Amino acid sequence: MTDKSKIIICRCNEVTQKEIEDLIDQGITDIEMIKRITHIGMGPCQGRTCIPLVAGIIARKTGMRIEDIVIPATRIPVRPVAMGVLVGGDDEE
Amino acid sequence: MNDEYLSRGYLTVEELRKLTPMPSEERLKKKPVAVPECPQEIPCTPCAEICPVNAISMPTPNDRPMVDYDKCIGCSLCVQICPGLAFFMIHYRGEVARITLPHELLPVPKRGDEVILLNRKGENVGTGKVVLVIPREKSVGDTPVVTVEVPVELAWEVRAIRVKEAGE
Amino acid sequence: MMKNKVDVAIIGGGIIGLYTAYELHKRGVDNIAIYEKNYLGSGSTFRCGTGIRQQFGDEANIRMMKRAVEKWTGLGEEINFPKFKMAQTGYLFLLYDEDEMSRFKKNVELQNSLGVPSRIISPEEAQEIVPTLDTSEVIGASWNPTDGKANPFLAVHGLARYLRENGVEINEYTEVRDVIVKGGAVDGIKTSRGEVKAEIVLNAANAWAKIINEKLGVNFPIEPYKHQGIVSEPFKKGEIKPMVISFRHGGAYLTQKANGGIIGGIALKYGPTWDLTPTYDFLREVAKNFTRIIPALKYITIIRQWAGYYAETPDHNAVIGKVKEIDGYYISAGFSGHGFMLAPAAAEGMADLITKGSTSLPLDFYDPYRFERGELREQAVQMG
Amino acid sequence: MRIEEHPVIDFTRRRGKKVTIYFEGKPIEAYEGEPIAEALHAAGIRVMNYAPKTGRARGLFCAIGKCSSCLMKVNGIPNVRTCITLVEDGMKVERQRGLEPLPRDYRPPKWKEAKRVEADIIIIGGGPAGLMAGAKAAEHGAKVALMDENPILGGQLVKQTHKFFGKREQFAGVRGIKIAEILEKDAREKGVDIYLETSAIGIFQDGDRKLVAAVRKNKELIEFVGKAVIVATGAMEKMIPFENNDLPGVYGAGAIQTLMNTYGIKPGKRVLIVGAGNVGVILAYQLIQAGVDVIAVVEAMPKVGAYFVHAAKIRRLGVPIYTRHTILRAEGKEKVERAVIAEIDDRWQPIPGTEKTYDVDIIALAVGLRPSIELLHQAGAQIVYVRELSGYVVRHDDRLETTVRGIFVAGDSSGIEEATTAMLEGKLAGLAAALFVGAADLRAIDEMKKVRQDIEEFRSGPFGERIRIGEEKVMIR
Repeated sequence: MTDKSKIIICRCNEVTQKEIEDLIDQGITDIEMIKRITHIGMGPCQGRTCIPLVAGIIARKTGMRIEDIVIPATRIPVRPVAMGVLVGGDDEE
Repeated sequence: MNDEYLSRGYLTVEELRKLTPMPSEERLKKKPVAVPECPQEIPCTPCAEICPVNAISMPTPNDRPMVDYDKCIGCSLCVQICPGLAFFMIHYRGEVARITLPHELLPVPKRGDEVILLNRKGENVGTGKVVLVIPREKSVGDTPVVTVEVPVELAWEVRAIRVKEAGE
Repeated sequence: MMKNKVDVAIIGGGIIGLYTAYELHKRGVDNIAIYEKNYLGSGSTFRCGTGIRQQFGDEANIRMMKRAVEKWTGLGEEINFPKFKMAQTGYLFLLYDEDEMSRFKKNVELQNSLGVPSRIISPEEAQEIVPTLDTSEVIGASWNPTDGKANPFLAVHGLARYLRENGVEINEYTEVRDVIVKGGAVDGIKTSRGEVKAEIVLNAANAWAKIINEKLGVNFPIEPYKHQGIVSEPFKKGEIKPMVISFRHGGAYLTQKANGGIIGGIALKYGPTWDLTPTYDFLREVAKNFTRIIPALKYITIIRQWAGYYAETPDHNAVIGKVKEIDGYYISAGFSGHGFMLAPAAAEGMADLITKGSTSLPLDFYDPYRFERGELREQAVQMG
Repeated sequence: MRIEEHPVIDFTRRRGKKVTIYFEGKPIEAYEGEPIAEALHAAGIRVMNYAPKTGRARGLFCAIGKCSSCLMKVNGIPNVRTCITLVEDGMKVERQRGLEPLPRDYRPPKWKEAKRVEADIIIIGGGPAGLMAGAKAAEHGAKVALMDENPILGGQLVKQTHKFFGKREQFAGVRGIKIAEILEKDAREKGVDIYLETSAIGIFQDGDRKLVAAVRKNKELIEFVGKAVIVATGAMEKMIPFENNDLPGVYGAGAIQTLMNTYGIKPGKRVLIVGAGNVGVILAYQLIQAGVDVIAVVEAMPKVGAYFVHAAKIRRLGVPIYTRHTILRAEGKEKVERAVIAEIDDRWQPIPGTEKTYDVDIIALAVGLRPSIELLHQAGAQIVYVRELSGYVVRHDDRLETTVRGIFVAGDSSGIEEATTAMLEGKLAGLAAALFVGAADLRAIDEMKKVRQDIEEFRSGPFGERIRIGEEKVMIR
C-alpha cells in the first residue's frame, strides 16, 4: 500500500498528500481554503510546484474538472527578493 | 497505421518493411543505399533538403521521407544531417554487408577497430569491423558517421555499435 | 439545497459574520444562515495583519479589546479546535520622540486603569524582547505582554466547522443582492441562488456593506481603502515574537507568524477604491521601513505581497448597531482595519443586541448614527 | 564526478578559474562561474539542508532557483539559494538544520533609487522565443531591452546536445547549444540590450507605459520601462507524487541537464528516468553521452510519448522502456539508493506482485512541462486551463497580444510546444510589438503573414493537432 504520508506535495511547508486528502475527505475542497489551512503554495517557491499537484488531487477526488478549478492569484514579487535589494542594493560595503 | 512499435520504442524489420519500401537485392549490392527508419509524420525536412540528387521526396514538411533508391548515390549526407539519427546506409558485399550509422558517443572508433554490434533493442548480436569513419568535424550534420562491416544476415539487424572497453 | 427560511440571515462570511453566528447560536438561536459571495474569509479577514491588541487610546476600544482577548484565548477549547490558539506575544510600540512618549504614557495610564497590564519600557528592555531591533534612536517603548496575534485561517476554519456541525447553514459563493423589506421591516433577502425569508438580517459585509445599505436607502460612511501587507520566507522562530510597531517608519507593523515568516505592512493607503492591485511603491517602502527597524531583515526575502480593504469610517471606528429605519436590520461593519481583533467582542455585543435588545459592552461608541449627529470619535489608531 | 570528455560539449574550455570553497569547514574545489550547489554536487555532497518541521534531508531539485530545496547558510547568511548563487573563492557554506536565526547585523541598508533602463520593448526571457523576438523587433527599428535569469542566453537550448527538427532555415539539423549561440549573436548584432542573471519580479502599469521591476544577480534592483512587454518565460517542470519524492537524488530532468550539460557535472552513476516523453528519452540519451548508466525509462502511458526516433536512439543503446509502469517510491537514507517501480492496470493502479527494485542513485522526473505564466498572471492577463497546451495559459490574439494591452507572449509560456515554434512565435511577437510601439512600418505586416504561414505549416501534421485544438481555445478573435 502506498503511504501517502510519505508523499510530499509542498516541499516548502512540508505538506503531504495525506494531509490534503484528509481535508478533502472532511469536505474542504476549495483550493483557497486548503491553501490557507495547510499553507501549500505559501512558501518560498510561491506555489510553483504544489498548486498544480493540489489541483490534480482535488479534481481526482471530487470529480471536478481541472479546467474549473480557479488557481490562486500570483502575487508580487513573482520571485522572492531580499529586502536589502528592494531598498537599493547591498553596495554599502 | 498500427503503431505497436511505440509501446516498445523500436521497430521490427517486418514493421519497417510495411512502412518503407525496401531497396531491391540488386540495388543493395550495387552501392550503398540510404534507408530511413522514420515512421512518424513529423515536421522535419533536412534529409530532403540536403540530398544532392533529390532522391528523397517529401511533399510537405510533415510527410515521411521516401527514398528513390535508384536515384540515391549513397553519399551519406542524410545520415550525417538527420536530427533523429534515423537514416542508415546499407551495402551488400557478398558475405558481408556494410552498415553506415550515426555514432554520437565517445569513444569514436578508428578504421580497422573491431566493435560490438547492437540491434534495435540494444542486444549484442556479434562483432564487426569498422571500415570508414567520418569524424564530427567532417560531417555536415555535426554527427560522426561510422561504416561497419557485418555478416550479411545481420544487415537489417545492426543499428548501433559499442566500442569495446579495455580487455573486452 | 439552500434553506428558504431562516431566523437570522448574515451577509458576509468573514470573521464578523462567523463569530456573530457563533454567539447567536450560543444564545439559542438555531436557524441561522451565512451568505458569502466568495469563499469564507476572502474579503478582509484573510488579508488582515493578524494582530490583536488592547493598547488603544480610548475606553471603549480598550474595554472591547480586553473582552475580545478573553474570548480569543478561550475560543480553541470552546469550539473543540485546539489547533487554534491566540499567541499572547505582546505588542511593542517603538517610541522615538517625547511627543510619542507623552501620548503613550497617557494611554498606558488609561489602559492600566481598565486592567490592561501595559507599561513603558526602556530601549534596552525592548531589545531584550526583540534582540535584532536597531534601538539607536529609540527612546522607549509601550509594551503589553497580553496583546498578540492569531491565525485568521484557523479561526475561520475552526468556527465554520463548529457552526456547520451545529446546524448553522453556511453558503459560500452565494451573493446577497438585496434585502427584501415589507412594511418597514425586513422580510428576507435576495441571493444569487434565490430568495430566503428572514425577519432578522445582519449586514456583516464590511467593505461591501454600503452596497447593500444604498439599495435600502440607508447610508453610513464606510469606504473601501486599499491597504497592503507582505509575508517573508521563514527564519528561526522567536526572533520577532511581538507585533513591533513604529510610527516613525511609515506606520510599520510586523511580527513573525507561527511558521517563522514575517507578516506585516505599513500605513501607505489608497482610496477610496475597489482596486486591489498590489503596488510596487509599497514593496519598496515596506522593505525600507522594515530594515530600518530591524536591519538584519535586509537578508530576508519577501515572498508575497497582497492588498485588502480597510472598510474605513471617518473616525476609523466601526459601525455596529440596529438600523432604525428598517426593523430587523442590523449592521456590524466598517471596522477600519480592526475587524479581526475586535470580532469576538463585536459579535458578543451584536448577539446581545439581537437577542436581548441591549448589551453590557460599550457598543454605543460604535453607534451608526454618530456621523449624522456630527459626533466623531477620536480616531482610533489603525495598526496591525 | 566531473565530465572530462564529452562527444558534443567541450567543458574544459568552458570552465572558469579554479577556486576553493569551504563546506562545513572542508575545502572543496570549484570553478568560477558555477553555482554553489553544483560545485557541492560535483564533490558528492547531496544533502543541502534538513527541513524545519520533519527534519527530512533536502537537496538540489530544480537547479534554477525556484523550488527553495537547496537553501544553505553562506558566509553566515541563511536561506541562500545555492543553485543560482555562484561560488566565490573562500566562501563558507553550511547545511541548514531547520530554520536559521537572523544574522546579528545592525546596519540598515541605504536607500537608493533603482537603476532605470528605458526602451520601446522589454523582453522577459532569453530563450529561443525571447531572443528571436528581440532580434526581429530591433531589426525593425525598436529599441529593445531583454533580461534573462540565467548567466547564459538560450534558455533550454543551451542544455540540448541533440539536433532539432523543422526546416533548415529554422535551424533544423543544428544542435540546441549551437542554435543558442546563433540566436545570441544575431540579437547582439542587432543591438538588443541584454541583461543576464536578471529576474523580473513584477510587471506594473506606469502611466501609459509598463514598468518591469527586476533583480540582477540577487543584488541590484533595475526598473525597465517600455511601451510594450514580451513575456517569453518558457516552462516549468511538472512533479508527480510518490513516496519519498523529496529525497535528495530525485531531480527534475531540467536540473540534471543543467548539472550535466551546462556545468559538466555527472548527476550520478545510475539513473532511473520517469517519463518517456521527449524530455525523458532525450535526457536518457544525454546521460549516456555524459557516461552515466541509464537503468530504465518508465512510462505510465501505454505508448512512448516522445518522437519515435528519439526513443529508438536509446533503445538501440540498450535502455529498456517500460510502458504502463509507474514509480512507487524512492528508497534510501538521506539520498536515493533504490527506486521501486510497478506495472499499472487500466485504472492506473499498481498491480500487486509486479514491483521491481533497482539500485540507482538518481531518479529523474521527466513527467512534462507546463507554461510559466506567473508574470502574466500577476500582470492581470486572462488565464485559462487548456489541456492541449499543457496547463494554464494566457488568452491572446493572432498577434500574440494578451488581454492586457501592450503585453505579448511567445514560446512555451504560451503553451508547451517546440523550440522551432518558440522561435517563430518570437518572431511574430517581436514584429507585433515593434508595430505596437510605432517602430516598424507596414513591411512588418507582410513578414508577420509569412511567419504565420510557417507556424501553420509546422503544426499541420499529426503532432501539431493538439496544439491546433489548444490554440483555438485561447485565441481571441
